[in-house]
Amino acid sequence: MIAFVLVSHSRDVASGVREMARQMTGDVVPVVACGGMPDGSLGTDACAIAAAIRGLRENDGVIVLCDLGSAILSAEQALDFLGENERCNVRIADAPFLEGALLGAIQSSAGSPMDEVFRTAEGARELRKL
Amino acid sequence: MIAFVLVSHSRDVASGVREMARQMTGDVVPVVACGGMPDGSLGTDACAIAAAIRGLRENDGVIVLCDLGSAILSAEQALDFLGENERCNVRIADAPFLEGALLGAIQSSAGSPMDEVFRTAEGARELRKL
Amino acid sequence: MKCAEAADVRRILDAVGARIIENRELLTDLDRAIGDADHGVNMARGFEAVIRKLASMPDADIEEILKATGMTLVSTVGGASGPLYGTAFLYAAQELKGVTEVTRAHLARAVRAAVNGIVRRGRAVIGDKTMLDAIEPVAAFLESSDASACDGAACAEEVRKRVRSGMESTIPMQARKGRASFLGERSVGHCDPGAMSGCIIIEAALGALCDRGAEPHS
Amino acid sequence: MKCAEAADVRRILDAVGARIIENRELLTDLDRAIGDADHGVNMARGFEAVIRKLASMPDADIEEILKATGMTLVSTVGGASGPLYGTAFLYAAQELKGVTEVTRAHLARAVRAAVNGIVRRGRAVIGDKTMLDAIEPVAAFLESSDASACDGAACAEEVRKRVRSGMESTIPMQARKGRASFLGERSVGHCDPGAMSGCIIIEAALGALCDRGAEPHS
Ligand SMILES: Nc1ncnc2c1ncn2[C@@H]1O[C@H](COP(=O)(O)OP(=O)(O)O)[C@@H](O)[C@H]1O
Ligand SMILES: Nc1ncnc2c1ncn2[C@@H]1O[C@H](COP(=O)(O)OP(=O)(O)O)[C@@H](O)[C@H]1O
Ligand SMILES: [Mg+2]
Ligand SMILES: [Mg+2]
Ligand SMILES: [Mg+2]
Ligand SMILES: [Mg+2]
Repeated sequence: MIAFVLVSHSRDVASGVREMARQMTGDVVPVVACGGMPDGSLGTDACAIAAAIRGLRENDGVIVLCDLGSAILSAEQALDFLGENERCNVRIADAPFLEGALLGAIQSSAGSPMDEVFRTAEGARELRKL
Repeated sequence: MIAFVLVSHSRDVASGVREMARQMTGDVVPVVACGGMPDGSLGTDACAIAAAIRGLRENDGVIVLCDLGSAILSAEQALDFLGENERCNVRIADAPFLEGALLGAIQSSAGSPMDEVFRTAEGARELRKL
Repeated sequence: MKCAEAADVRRILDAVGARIIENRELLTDLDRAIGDADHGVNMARGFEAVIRKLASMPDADIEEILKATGMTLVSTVGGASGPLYGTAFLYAAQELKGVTEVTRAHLARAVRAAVNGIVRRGRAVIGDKTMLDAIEPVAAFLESSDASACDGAACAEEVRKRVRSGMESTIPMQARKGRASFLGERSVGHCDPGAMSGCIIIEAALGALCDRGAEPHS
Repeated sequence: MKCAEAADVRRILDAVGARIIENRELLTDLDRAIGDADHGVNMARGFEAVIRKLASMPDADIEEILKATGMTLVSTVGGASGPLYGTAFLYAAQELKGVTEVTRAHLARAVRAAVNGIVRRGRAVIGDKTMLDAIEPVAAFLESSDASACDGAACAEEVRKRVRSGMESTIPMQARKGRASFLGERSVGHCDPGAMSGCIIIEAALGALCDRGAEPHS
């Protein structure tokens, strides 16, 4: 199973999107919310991201979704903190945050491999809602 | 000024994205969060959306952003509830939720007209984060 | 078919609500397979509110009853089915404006109006694997010459058959509307939850309509 | 330039932290114009944590001090500047591994390493309107023959000039990295907050370095 780490500047955004993803996929797809600073202010924390990724190592892979470019900096910093073998199946997606998380988690719930789940998450930018 | 209504199934997602948008634009751009059901469960409420749009009528226009297709159904229902002159400058964007809200609000903070703000919000699907 | 008055419409909606609430788990389980596991919760919440709402307006006429039902569903269901069923009832209310006794012809027009409301709101077509696949065949039958040719009981039986087969027709379909469409091919092989709730609504309404004695069972 | 030992590095970082904290409002105001109004808050939170952290490790050597500074900034700043300055200090720590007395040559290498860290992390180039525009000219100067030719005070003065003009160079630029890039042309005409914090850090470090008496002011 491909797991997800949702990195948002906002704790509420990360945990709310996680709740929406879990509503669609039940508990088969591990999704960890990593949002905000410990004091509740807006920000991202590379150490927390690294810990979240480590906690998901039992899975076949981890996709990290970020709300903005500065969250990507923290995610890349987190990857630097991980050992070679801890990060070999971890990828940071360039995807719309909420849409990438939902479509990615749904794809993962089908048991699809990393490449396919990653493509689906990044492909969420093409999602039409109207 | 072009205002925003953020329609998410999750109250936390709507209010968290609002907080992020306001951090970037201060209080010059009105942004109303419309997320979740009154009992806190996931869902959208057309009557609440209609009320939010009505509350923003002092502005030059309102852009409604939705997290998923079913939120769009509620938003369109809300427009049906509004009078002709209440909805004439209200548009529902087909945009990634978080990214559309942030880029749209930033564009609005420049005092740009509806067409340009709307284009920016919908154009957020092209945003590259990496 | 004898006429239905406001009191009958009210009784029918109460019965529909009761059946939806009874089937909460079934609907939620269907939605768990291809959606977000809330269709039963959504619909039960909506119809609980409808039942309360109707009880608070004892003097309402048929149009008012249907309109209140639609508005209540729109604002309490929370999922896509809220605006969809909500608009269906609002359109039916519009169609029955001023009507105090619903004839079979009225019924046919009201169901067609409801279907138009669903399409207006959701832009689905037959085959998209939605509630429409269950309900549209009922509208089509009621306005056909077949319907006018048969007596009440036969007509009710035929409606039951059509809505059931419409609902079951969604099983092999791949969803093209709503959340289930996110699943692509994986949506195949499951009954659409909205088609099931549509079927439950129609069957419950038929049951209540026939039950009232005016409509002989034989 | 005389050597700086671990105690000097510690003193310099405390001074840098104090100046960042003093300038919280300035940095936040700059970020309000073209960002999200948190750069001062972020940096002050980060350096408050750095000051506390360093106080808790009195026996640390230079590498450990710089590494703790970097790690603390990474995990407490919260904005883009956290990983950026954090990586800068981590890279500088790496460069000064085993060094107990920092010579001017060491300093040049450490600042270049810091710049490499910022570029590694943020992939910015000169002209993107970032902290890099303030700090890179310092690295370039320190490794030039001009720097080796002048005495400590002259060198410090030149560094001050370079970092100031680098910081000011961001005013007419249009941002191509970070949040300010979302503003497009509207980012023109404002000083980049990260360039300002970079300038404050360099100036505070210089001041503390010279203050220690080892570096004559004349
Ligand atoms: N665009 C649409 N047109 C018609 N019916 C739709 C449409 N979208 C969804 N539906 C129906 O709504 C049902 C799902 O309702 P529900 O679970 O309450 O909403 P949600 O999908 O928002 O959770 C689907 O099973 C389908 O029958
Ligand atoms: N990719 C990058 N490379 C270099 N510096 C950057 C980059 N992105 C942002 N910055 C710097 O970070 C500063 C903003 O820091 P801060 O406000 O703390 O973070 P955030 O933008 O996440 O709120 C900018 O002024 C700029 O100097
Ligand atoms: Mg559902
Ligand atoms: Mg739902
Ligand atoms: Mg900032
Ligand atoms: Mg920030």
